[in-house]
Amino acid sequence: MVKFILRRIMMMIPQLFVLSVLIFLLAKAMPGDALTGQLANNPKMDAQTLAEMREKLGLNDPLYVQYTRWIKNLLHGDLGLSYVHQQPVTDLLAGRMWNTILLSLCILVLTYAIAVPLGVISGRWQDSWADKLIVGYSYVSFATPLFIFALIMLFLFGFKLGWFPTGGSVDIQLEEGTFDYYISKLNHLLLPSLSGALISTVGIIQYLRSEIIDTKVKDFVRTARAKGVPEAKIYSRHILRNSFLPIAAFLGYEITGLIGGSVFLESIFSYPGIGQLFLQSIMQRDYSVVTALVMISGLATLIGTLLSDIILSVVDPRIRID
Amino acid sequence: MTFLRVNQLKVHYPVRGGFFRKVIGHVKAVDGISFELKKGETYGLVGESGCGKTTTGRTIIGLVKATAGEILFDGKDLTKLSRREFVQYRKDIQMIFQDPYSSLNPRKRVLDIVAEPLRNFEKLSPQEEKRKVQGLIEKVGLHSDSVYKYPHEFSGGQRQRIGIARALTLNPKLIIADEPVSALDVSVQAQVLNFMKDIQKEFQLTYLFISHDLGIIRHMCDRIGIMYRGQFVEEGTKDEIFHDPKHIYTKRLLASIPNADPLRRQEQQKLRQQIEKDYEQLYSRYFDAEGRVYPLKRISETHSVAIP
Amino acid sequence: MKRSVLQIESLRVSFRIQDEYYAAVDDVSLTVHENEVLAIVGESGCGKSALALSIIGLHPPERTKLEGAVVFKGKNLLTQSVQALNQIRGKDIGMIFQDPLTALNPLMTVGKQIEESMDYHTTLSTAEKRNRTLELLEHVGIPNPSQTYDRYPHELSGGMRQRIVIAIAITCNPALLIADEPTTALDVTIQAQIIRLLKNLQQQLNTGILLITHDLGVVAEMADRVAVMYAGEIVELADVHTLFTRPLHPYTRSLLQSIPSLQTPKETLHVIQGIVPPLTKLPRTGCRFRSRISWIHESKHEPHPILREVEPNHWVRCTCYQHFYFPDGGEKA
Amino acid sequence: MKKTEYSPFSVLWREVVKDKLALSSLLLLSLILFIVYGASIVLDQEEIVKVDLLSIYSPPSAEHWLGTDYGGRDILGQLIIGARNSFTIGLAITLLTGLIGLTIGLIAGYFGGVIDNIIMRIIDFILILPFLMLVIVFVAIVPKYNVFTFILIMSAFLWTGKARLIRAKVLAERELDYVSASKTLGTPDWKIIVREILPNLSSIIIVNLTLNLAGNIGIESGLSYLGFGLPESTPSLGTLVSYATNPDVLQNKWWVWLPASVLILVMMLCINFIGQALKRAADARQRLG
Repeated sequence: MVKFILRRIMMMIPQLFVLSVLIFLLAKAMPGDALTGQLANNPKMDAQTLAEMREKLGLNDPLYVQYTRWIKNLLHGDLGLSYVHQQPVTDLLAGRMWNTILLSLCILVLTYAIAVPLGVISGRWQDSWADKLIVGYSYVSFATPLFIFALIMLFLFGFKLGWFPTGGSVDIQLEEGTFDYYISKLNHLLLPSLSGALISTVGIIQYLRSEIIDTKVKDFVRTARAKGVPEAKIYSRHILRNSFLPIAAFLGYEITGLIGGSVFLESIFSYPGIGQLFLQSIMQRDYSVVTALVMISGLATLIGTLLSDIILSVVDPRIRID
Repeated sequence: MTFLRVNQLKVHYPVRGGFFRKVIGHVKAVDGISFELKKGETYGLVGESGCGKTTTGRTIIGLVKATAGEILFDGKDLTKLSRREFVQYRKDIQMIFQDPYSSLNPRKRVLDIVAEPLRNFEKLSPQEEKRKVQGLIEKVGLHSDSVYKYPHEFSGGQRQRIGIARALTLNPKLIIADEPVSALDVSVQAQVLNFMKDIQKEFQLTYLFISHDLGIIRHMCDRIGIMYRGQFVEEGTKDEIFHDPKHIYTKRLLASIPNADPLRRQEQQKLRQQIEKDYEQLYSRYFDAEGRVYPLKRISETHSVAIP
Repeated sequence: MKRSVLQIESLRVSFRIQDEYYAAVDDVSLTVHENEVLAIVGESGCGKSALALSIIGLHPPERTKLEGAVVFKGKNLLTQSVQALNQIRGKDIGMIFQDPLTALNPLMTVGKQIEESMDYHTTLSTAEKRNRTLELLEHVGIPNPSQTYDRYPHELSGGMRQRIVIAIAITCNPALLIADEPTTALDVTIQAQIIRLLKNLQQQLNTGILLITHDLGVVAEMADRVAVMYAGEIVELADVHTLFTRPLHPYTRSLLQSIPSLQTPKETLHVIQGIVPPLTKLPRTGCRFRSRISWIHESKHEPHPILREVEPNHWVRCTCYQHFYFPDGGEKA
Repeated sequence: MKKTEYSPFSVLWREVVKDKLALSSLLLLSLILFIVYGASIVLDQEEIVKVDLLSIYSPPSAEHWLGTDYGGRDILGQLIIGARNSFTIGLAITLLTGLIGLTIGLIAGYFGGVIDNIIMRIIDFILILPFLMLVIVFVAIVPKYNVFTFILIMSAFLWTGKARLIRAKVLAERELDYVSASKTLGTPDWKIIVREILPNLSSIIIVNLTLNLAGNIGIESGLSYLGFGLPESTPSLGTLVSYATNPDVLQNKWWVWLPASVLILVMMLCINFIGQALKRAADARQRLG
C-alpha cells in the first residue's frame, strides 16, 4: 500500500514539473513583467531606476536561471510579491484560500448528500415515478450552465425573496469568533454552495443509477438471492457496495470542477475567494498572483486524482498492486 | 510432405512490477514448441485453458508476434517477414474464429464481409464479385439472396458458415480453426464439423484444429499435439494418443472426459482415481522442479513424449 | 422407494416480451427424490435454466408469470412471499451457478460469502460460523481453509471458485441442490473433480440434486434419472441407463447421434435439420419437434401429444417415436 | 428479397422521432436556429451595436421589443446576433475537437504500445490542468485575439475527453474477432480503422458530439460572461448575461439579461434532450448486439 502511494506520488513529479514549466513560460509570456504593475502605482519611477530594479530582481537572467529561482522559492513556500496589493502572495491568499476551501467543501458535501440518495432511489426503483422525476432533474441540471443557474438563484432567493445575503462571505459588522459570526458565515455560504451542488449532482446521479441497474442483474446478486439474503441486505451488502466503487473515483476529479465552479460562483455572489481574486488579478495584470493560483489549482487537481486512486485501491481488493 | 513447420516457437509477454514498473518476468504463453503439418491433414492442438494453443494459432497467422523461433511455410520464415511481405502469404493461410458473433462486423452486409479479401487481392468488377460471393454462400449451404442481409439476421451456425465462406474466398491452403464450434449447440456443432470435413476434401485443405474438446479433436484430427503451459506434452497420431498415451498428463486428461456410457461409471471412476494417484506419485518423473514438462523425445516414427 | 423432496406440477414459466407473455417452460411435471440426481438436458433455448430459476423464484417478478405448482416440504413455493422464500433459499434449497467468476461478489472475502447464508438461517455465534465455514471449505476440497477464508474470489482459480460456490450452496445441509450447468465453464480435468465432489456430497448429505446441463457426457456421469427438454416441454423421461441404451424420442436419438463419441467414432455426425426456434416463435400446438424431422409424415404425430409411460418409468411424448428413422441410414450404435 | 435498413443514422433518427420530448426539442431548436440565422442576415449589425444615449436602459417597447442596454442598444438585435455567434462558435469547437479527438483516439486505441502510451500521458496531463483558469490566462495574453484564436484555445483543451472516449471504445472493439479477421484477410490498417471500426463507433460519436455541442455553447457563453470569451466586437449571449453583474441590472432591468439566459437554457435543454434520446437509442442498440 505504502509502496503504491509512493509510486503514485513519484508519477506526479514529472507532471508537476511540466506544469510548473508551462506556468512559468505563460507568466513570462504575459505582457509586461512584475514591475509594470508597480509602474502604474508609482508613475514617477524613471527608466533608469526601472532598469536597475530589473537587474536586481534577476529579470534579465537567462530563463532557466529564473525558472530555478522561481521553483526554489516555490518549494520554500514563497509565491512572490503581489505588486497590486503590495504584499506577499501567500499572505494575500491565506484568507481567501480558506474561504474557497470552505465553499468547495460545502458544495462537495451537499453534492454527495443530494446525489447519493437520489441516485440510489433512481437505480433501485428504476422506471418508477420517482426515478422519472430524478432523471428529469438530472437532464435539466446537466443542460443548465452553472453561471446562469447561479444568477437565477441569486435573482430569486437573494434579491426577489431576500432569503439569503447577496454578496460577501460574512456580515462585516460581526466580530470574528462570536457565534453570530459563524452563523453569518454559513448563511453566506448556503446560496452559492447550493447553486454549485444542485448543478454538479448530475454526474453522480446518472453514474450511480446506471451502476445499480447494471449490478442488480449480476450473477453474484443472484447468488445472494439464492442464499436467502433479504432484499434490504442484498442492496446494502452487495449491490450498493459494488456500485459506489466508481463513484469513489469521482471524488478526486470533482476538484477540477470545483476550481472552475469557484471562479463563476465567487464572481456572481461576490464571495471573496481565490476564484474572485484570480479574475481581479488577471484584469489588474497582477501576474505573480495569477501564476501562483494556477499552480495551486494544478497541484490541487493532482492531489485529487491521487486521492481517487488511493480510495479506489483501498475499497477494491482487485486493484491491490504489489 | 511437410507443408508448414514450426520450430522452437516462443511467445513471451513481459510482466512488469516493482517500484519502477521494470520487467520482472515473462508470461510464457508459448514456450519453445515445434511441430509440422503435412499437406491435407488435420492437426489437432489440445489443452486446457491457458495452455497456449490459441496463441500458437494466432502467431502462425501473424496476429501475434513471435518472440523467438521459426514458422517455415513454403520455405519462408513467416516470423522474419515484414507486414508487406506477409500479405502474399495471407492468401494461403486463413482462419476460422471461435465466436460467430464477434467475428462478423455487425455493420456490414454478408456481401461486403465475404468480399473483403477479394477487394484486397483481386480486382473484380462488382458483377463478378457478387457472382463469386454468391457461389461461396451457396457452397456453405445458404441461399444466394443472403448476401444482402446483415449478420444479426442469421443463427449462430449460419454465421459460423459465413465465416468459413470468407476464409475460403482466396482458396487458402491452410486453415487455422480456433475452437470453431465451442460456441455452438451440439446439433449445430455436428453441422459445422461435417461441413468442414466436406470442404477439406473438396478444396484439399490442411487444418490446424484448435480445441479443448477431446471428443471433437478425435472426430476431426489425424495427428494431435497436447499442450500444457506453453509446451508440448505429447504428440502422435490419433490412435497413439487415444489408445496408447504415454505421458501422465495425457492420461489424466483422457480419463477426465465424461464417459457416455452410464454403466461404466464405476469403472471410469476407479480409473480416474488410479491415474490421480499415479499423477501425484510419479509427478517428479514427468515434470521438472519448476513444474514444467521436459523436451519432447521421439519414441516411434510418429509418437513423441515429453519425458527426460 | 425414495422419498420425494420436490414436486413440480404442470409448471409453466412465461416471460413478457413486448407486452406479450411467451411460455419458456410449458406444462412440466417432475419429481426429485432424496439422494438422487435428476438431470434436465437440452440445447440452449429449451427452457431448462428458466425451469431451474423459477423453483426458488429468481426470475424478475415484473416480467415473469408462473403457473402450476412447485411443492417443497408441503408448501407451494410459487405462492410464497419473498420473505417466506428467503427462509427456504440457501437453507433447504441450495443453488450452484454456471460461471464461478461472476457468481461471487468480487468485493467480499470468500469466507464472508459462505458465512452470509448462516447469518440469516442459523443462530450461530461468530466463532461458530467461522468454524463451520472452515469445515465447509475443507469439505469441498479446498487446501488451507484458514488461508482461503480471507481470500477474494479473483485470487482463486476457476475450479476453486466453483468449490466456493458449492460450499455456499451446502452451508445449511439443504435437502435439494439445484445445479445450473455447474461444470460448463470449467476445464475437463476440473470438471471431473467437480462431478466427483457433487456425487460425494449427494451421498453424504442424502441430497436430491436437480442438474441442469447441455452436456450428455456430464449426464451420463452424474445422473440417476434424465428428463430431456425441447422447446419448453419434456419429451422423454427415463433412468439414465435406459435413456442412453434405449432412447425413444426422435430428439433424444438425434441428439445422441450428433455428438462425436470417444467410444464409437464415426465418419460423419448426424445433423438435426433447422434450428431451435426462438421463444417468440415456438410452435404451440402438436409435436414441437415435427418441423425438424420433416421426413416423418404429419399423420404419425399426435395432434395433442402427451407424455406417456411407454414402459415402466420410461416416459415419451408424442407417438412419432414409433415411426422415427434416420434418413441417412440409421444409428450406428 | 427483403433489404433491412441498418444504417446507424436511420436507426438513431427513428428513435429520436419516436421520443416526443426529443422531437419537440428538435422542432423548437430548428425554429430558433431558423429565426436566428434568418434574422441575422437581414439585421444590420452596425446599427445594433451603435450607442444611442437617448434610450439608455429603456424597457421593452414597440420600438425595442426587448428594451435596450446601458448603451441604448437594442437587446433583441444583440440577442439574435449573439445566439448566432454562440451557436456557430460552439459548433466549430465541437467539430474541431471531434476531428482531433477522433483521429487521436482511433490511432492511440488501434495501434496501442508506445504511441498510445505517449498520447495517454499527454491527455492525462491536460486533464489535470485547471482548464478554466488557463483558458482565461491564454485569452488575456494572446496577442491579436479574435474569434479564431478563441476557438483554437478552447479546442486545445477540449479534444482530450473525446480522444479518451474513442480510445477506450477502440480498445474494446480491437479485441473483437472481426478486426482480427480483417487483419488475416490482408486488409490494411487504415482501412480497418476507417471501414471496420469507425462504423461501429458512429452512434457513440454522434451522441458525444451532440452532448458536447451543448456543453461548448455553455462554456463559451460562460467565458463571455466573465469577460474572457469572444472579443467585445462580437456579441455573445454570455455578454448580455454579464450585464447582470451590475446588481441594479440584475434586480431591476430583467430584460437585459433574462432573455439571453433563457435562450441559452432553452437551446442547451433542446440539444441535451436530443442527445439523451440518441444516447438511449445507441445504448439499446448496443444491448441488442
